[in-house]
Amino acid sequence: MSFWIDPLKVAADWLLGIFTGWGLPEVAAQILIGFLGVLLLISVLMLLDIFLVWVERKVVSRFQDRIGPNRVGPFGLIQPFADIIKLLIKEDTTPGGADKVVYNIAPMLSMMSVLILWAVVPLAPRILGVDLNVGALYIIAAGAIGTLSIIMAGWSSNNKFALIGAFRQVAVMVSFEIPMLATLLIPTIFAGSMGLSAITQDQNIWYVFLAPLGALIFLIAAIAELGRAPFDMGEAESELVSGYNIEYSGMKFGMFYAGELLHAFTFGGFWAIMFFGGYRFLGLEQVSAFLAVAVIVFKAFVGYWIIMWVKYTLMRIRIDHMLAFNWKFLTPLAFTLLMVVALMNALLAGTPTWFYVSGMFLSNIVLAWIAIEIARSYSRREREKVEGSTRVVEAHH
Amino acid sequence: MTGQQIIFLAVALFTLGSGFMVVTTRNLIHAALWLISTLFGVAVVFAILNAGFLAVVQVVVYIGAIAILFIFAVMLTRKDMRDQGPQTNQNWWVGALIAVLVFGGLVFLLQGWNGLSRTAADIPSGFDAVAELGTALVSPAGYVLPFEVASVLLVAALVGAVYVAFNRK
Amino acid sequence: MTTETLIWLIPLPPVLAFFLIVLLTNKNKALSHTIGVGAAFLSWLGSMIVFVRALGVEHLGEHPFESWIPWLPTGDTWLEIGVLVDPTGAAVLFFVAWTIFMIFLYSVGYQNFGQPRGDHDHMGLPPHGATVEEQGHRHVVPSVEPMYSRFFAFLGLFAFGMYVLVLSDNLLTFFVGWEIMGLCSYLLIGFWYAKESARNAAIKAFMTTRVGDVFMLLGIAYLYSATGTLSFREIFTETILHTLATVPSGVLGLSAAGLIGLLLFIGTIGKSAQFPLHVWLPDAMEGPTPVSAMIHAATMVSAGVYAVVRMFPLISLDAQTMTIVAFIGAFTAIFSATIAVAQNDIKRVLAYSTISQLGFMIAALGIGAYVAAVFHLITHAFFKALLFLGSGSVIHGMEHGVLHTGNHKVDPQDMFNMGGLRRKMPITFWTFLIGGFALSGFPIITAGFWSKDEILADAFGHGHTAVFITLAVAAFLTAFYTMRQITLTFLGEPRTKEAEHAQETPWTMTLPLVILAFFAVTYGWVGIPEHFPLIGGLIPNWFHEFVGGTLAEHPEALEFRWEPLATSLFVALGGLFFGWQVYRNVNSAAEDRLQIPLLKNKYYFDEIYDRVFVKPAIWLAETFVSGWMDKGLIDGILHVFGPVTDRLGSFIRNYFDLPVINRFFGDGSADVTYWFGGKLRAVQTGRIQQYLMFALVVFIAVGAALYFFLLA
Amino acid sequence: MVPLSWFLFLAAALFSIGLFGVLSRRNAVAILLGIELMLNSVNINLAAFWRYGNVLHMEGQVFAVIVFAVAAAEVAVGLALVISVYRKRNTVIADDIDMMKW
Repeated sequence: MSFWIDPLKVAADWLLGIFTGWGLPEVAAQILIGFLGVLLLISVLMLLDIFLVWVERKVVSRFQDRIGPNRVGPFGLIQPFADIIKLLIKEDTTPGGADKVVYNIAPMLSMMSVLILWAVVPLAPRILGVDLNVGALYIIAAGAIGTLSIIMAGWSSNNKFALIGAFRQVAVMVSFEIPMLATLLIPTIFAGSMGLSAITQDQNIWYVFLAPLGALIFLIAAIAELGRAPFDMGEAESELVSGYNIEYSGMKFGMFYAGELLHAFTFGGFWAIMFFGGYRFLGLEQVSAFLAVAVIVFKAFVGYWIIMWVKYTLMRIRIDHMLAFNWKFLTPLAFTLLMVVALMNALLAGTPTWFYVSGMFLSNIVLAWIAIEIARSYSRREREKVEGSTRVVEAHH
Repeated sequence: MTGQQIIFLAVALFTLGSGFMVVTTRNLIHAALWLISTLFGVAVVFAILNAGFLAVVQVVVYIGAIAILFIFAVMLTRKDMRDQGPQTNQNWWVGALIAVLVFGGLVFLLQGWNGLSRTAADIPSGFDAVAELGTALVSPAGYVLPFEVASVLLVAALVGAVYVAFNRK
Repeated sequence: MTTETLIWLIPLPPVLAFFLIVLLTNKNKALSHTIGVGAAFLSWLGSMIVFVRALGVEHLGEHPFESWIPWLPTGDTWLEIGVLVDPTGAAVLFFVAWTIFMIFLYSVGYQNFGQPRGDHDHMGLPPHGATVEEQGHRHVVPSVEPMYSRFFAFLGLFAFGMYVLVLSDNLLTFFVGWEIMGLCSYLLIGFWYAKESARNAAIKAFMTTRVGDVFMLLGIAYLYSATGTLSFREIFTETILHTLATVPSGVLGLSAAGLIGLLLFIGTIGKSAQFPLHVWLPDAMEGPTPVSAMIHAATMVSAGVYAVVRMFPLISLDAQTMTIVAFIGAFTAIFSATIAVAQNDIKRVLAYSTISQLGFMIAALGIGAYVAAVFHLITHAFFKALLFLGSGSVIHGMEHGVLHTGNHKVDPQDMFNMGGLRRKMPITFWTFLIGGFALSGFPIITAGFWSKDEILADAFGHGHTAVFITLAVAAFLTAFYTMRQITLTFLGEPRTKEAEHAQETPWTMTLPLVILAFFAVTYGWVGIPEHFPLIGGLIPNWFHEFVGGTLAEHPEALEFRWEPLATSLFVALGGLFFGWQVYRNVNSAAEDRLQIPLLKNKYYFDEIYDRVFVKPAIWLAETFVSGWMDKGLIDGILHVFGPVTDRLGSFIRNYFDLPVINRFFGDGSADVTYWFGGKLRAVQTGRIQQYLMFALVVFIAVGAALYFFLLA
Repeated sequence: MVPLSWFLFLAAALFSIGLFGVLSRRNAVAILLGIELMLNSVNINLAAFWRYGNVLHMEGQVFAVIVFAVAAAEVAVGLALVISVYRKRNTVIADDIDMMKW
């Protein structure tokens, strides 16, 4: 029975018995088991990553009214493996004048920055790498390493397009970290802790109902952080060919590519943890840890699907608009929201739950409405400027 | 020698080695990247000291923002990608001497201090350092004033930086 | 958030709004009024929360919400400031929050927000209207006030002052709020400062209230020197009250309590425009709008009464003082009621009516009817605010008509220019009617009846027959002039073309009217005496229980007597009937037989004050001080000083400054510095790292030297 | 358990290395890099004294956080100045920026 509740502990005890039986000291056995756990998690993730390639290609083709991979294996399921083999046997080129060490470290860092995120993801009540009490900050910290990998790749390639792409991407990532951080503090306020496990445990009511605007801002910032459309300025195929990863080939490119997909999926997961109750769903997580994992994976897939939906529906935004959008709209909004939530949380403390929830929800909606009104009047003025000038041009003709 | 000591020594060596590379490498981009690895080392030192919040903030602030800023600055203040000529001035040996003197002096002074071999007490169970730190930073009985002053300084510095670096047309 | 913290926060939004508008947003009208109204709303919200929480506390009078902090060190002790909400405070806070919020809302409409900029409006003058072209033909519409944002800033500061005053737990911040309101009233009356009448009215209001305030400050100072504290909490303890009541003051044979009470009451006379300092209030109607007039009349002047209410335990100690209070109140009530009968300006009638009603409250306090006074204070604030806002609405509608015809000679405030407005402005009419009936004390339904009846009953029941009769006559006059006003303004047929073209005002103005009308009716029902025939006891006399709890000794509910009831029924209905009967056929000022010069000219008080105070003061300043003292005596002495110092100066310059200071010290030290600088400048290479090296070398050397020679 | 002295020596060494960088590098940006090393060594000390002193008193961590803020401010202003100087004088070599002599 306990295997269904807490499989990891059962497995760990079993392994401990075996290892100590071999004569290993207990400390060494514990460390070995820890390593095995990490290995297991990473293996599962990499397998999932391969599957994600297939999902991404299938979904994009559906959006574009195509069928997508359908030749290799049932529904084209084997297609990713064929791709990997292709990437592996491709020639591994390094451009002349490249900074070799940095050039080779960059893709590893890119993959790593995604994988270390999973160290804090609570997959089930007792299945998580480490219950950091600064989990929310940890997400940003791991993002910083991703930023680093991109600028390293862009600089070391000795290629103008790569450098420009990296510059843009880094500018975007550094900028959008700020509203993301601000919205990550909102669940922190509700739960009274930055630990992801505590945040999940606290969500008897999904935080998306308490702070819908926060969830939305987090999603936008996450998409920008991922560098996916409509914020894919770093790659911008039509202008920069492929951006920071232009010079990479073979599996090094593959690591960037896989890293990006897994990153998107991961942020789908974080979205679920922060605002949609993580692994909790109707008490299923109490029944079995496997159900809990299934719940969070499903929620992460939903988040991932929304990110894909956005990517394949919207067109790219100009870089200056993107940064202006962040600094002049999203960041002030996120901070205002943070203050409003903190204030409401203090004001409504001790009130009945329904009142608390509806108060929070309403304050979010009101703030969103005000923000949209401001944005609308601003865009109307901008449009009038543009239309006024075109009218003048027409008059000339 | 316990496991923790071995880890500490490895991290310290890594940190100092990276730090040494920061001040000696000729390629400035590499210097900035070495700085990042030094900062990582310091973050691990924080983690060894049970200051998890500082470790994470070290990564977020230093690596995510300051180091990136350095790389940008390096790239913005050059005409070609290579660094030519000597990267140290002609008085570098005086600098080295002073640095050694300072280190020697510090070690000498520390040797004379009787609290040097102090060991750390265990952290009491149920003690949440992050929560305590948060309370200390914003409670009137704590450090709300220095904290606010620091944030005002930060704002002033940012405004000043934008003003100074702004490219007037 | 605890209630106490919330109370501290209530006055803040308006003052923040004031600074925001003044410093940042005054160019943007929409933003300014959003900030202003938003701030008023926040304060209103806070006040309502506090009020509701206050209702939930049993025996609030014994443990009110209070909290205080030390503020200024005065020797060994601290002046403390703090907040206090006891039952009276809560009840007053309730109406203050409502009226202030309504004023803010109403001002948006009254100052013509959303209308075009005027053709030739400029700062300091009322808007003159703007010409707009619509589908080919031009017509004139009201134009937006050019100093729109400033108006909201002043309102914000005013609201701040009022909240501070109401929430204070001590006389010091009470006085601070009091004076802030004095300043704001000056600013708002003189809002259209380019109009000479407005300027003069502002100065008059400020100077007149100053007379009262100086005495009040004397009272506060005396109180502080006698007791060493200004906190209500500490003053109203039995020992201090007992000491004050027994220690003689040495003035007029009054006890200390009596003298302090009297001095404080003089402040009230100024603020609440009681006889003989009533002259400023009617002139304050020069203020731009009925809104500001209403602020003065319904809110600020209540502060004067509130002061007496707050200090009631102290003032009531001395029977002589109480007699003076009762006398002044009763006299003012009837005195200004007679003046109101002969006024034609719609706002002036209300102004005198306000003075009269305040007299009712003061008289009630003077005979010890504490609860009745507070009750009337609150009901009066609601229906008088309603009436002022209604009159503003009428004027606004009339201005519409004036703009339409273009005949600017017609005074939109003169009641004889109106008539028949009930069809043009139905909402204004009905709400004004409700307000007027409440003011007259129309039986059973309106709030005014219950509060006024209680005052009369108290006066009769406690045997103050003179006061009772005076107030009854005043009440009769009240009903009379109220009905006169309603008849002239709304009933009959339009007497001018302008009145025919008057228009109903926008929702921002009518909504406050409706809300206040609601309170003008229902607020009376919370205080129906238990022994009242038929309906007494159906609704518990909540008000008496609640507010009465403020006092240390809970006042007894009065026995029911039929005489005062009959009197108040008679005066209310009779006055209304006579007013209607007399004026329904009057069509011009000439036909009005009550336009007696004595009443019309307000018993010549302005002229008397001008002769007795203003003219001598001007003579003293211009002729005596400026002409004789300054120009003759002082300037003469100064003219002698000039040449003497001139000689002395040139002597010192030639024989001391030039040789010693300049040559030796000045140039000499410069030469030395220059020489050293020339030698040392080689060290300054401009290379920052070398500087740092020098600094460190010196630091290490000095540090090592200190360590080895001093420590080792 | 690691004794306190190890942390202090590590910090002292890092400080000296940073000081050497500040004194010897020609490039102004590199000088700022050295300053960052020195600030970090200070933070190590602060954190170490917190851990080895009374853990319940948060002074060490609080001041480390403040040092973070100051470091960020210093880098922002410093780099802005360097970039501004580069625009005007076309150099970032510290020895060439010596207009302030005499």
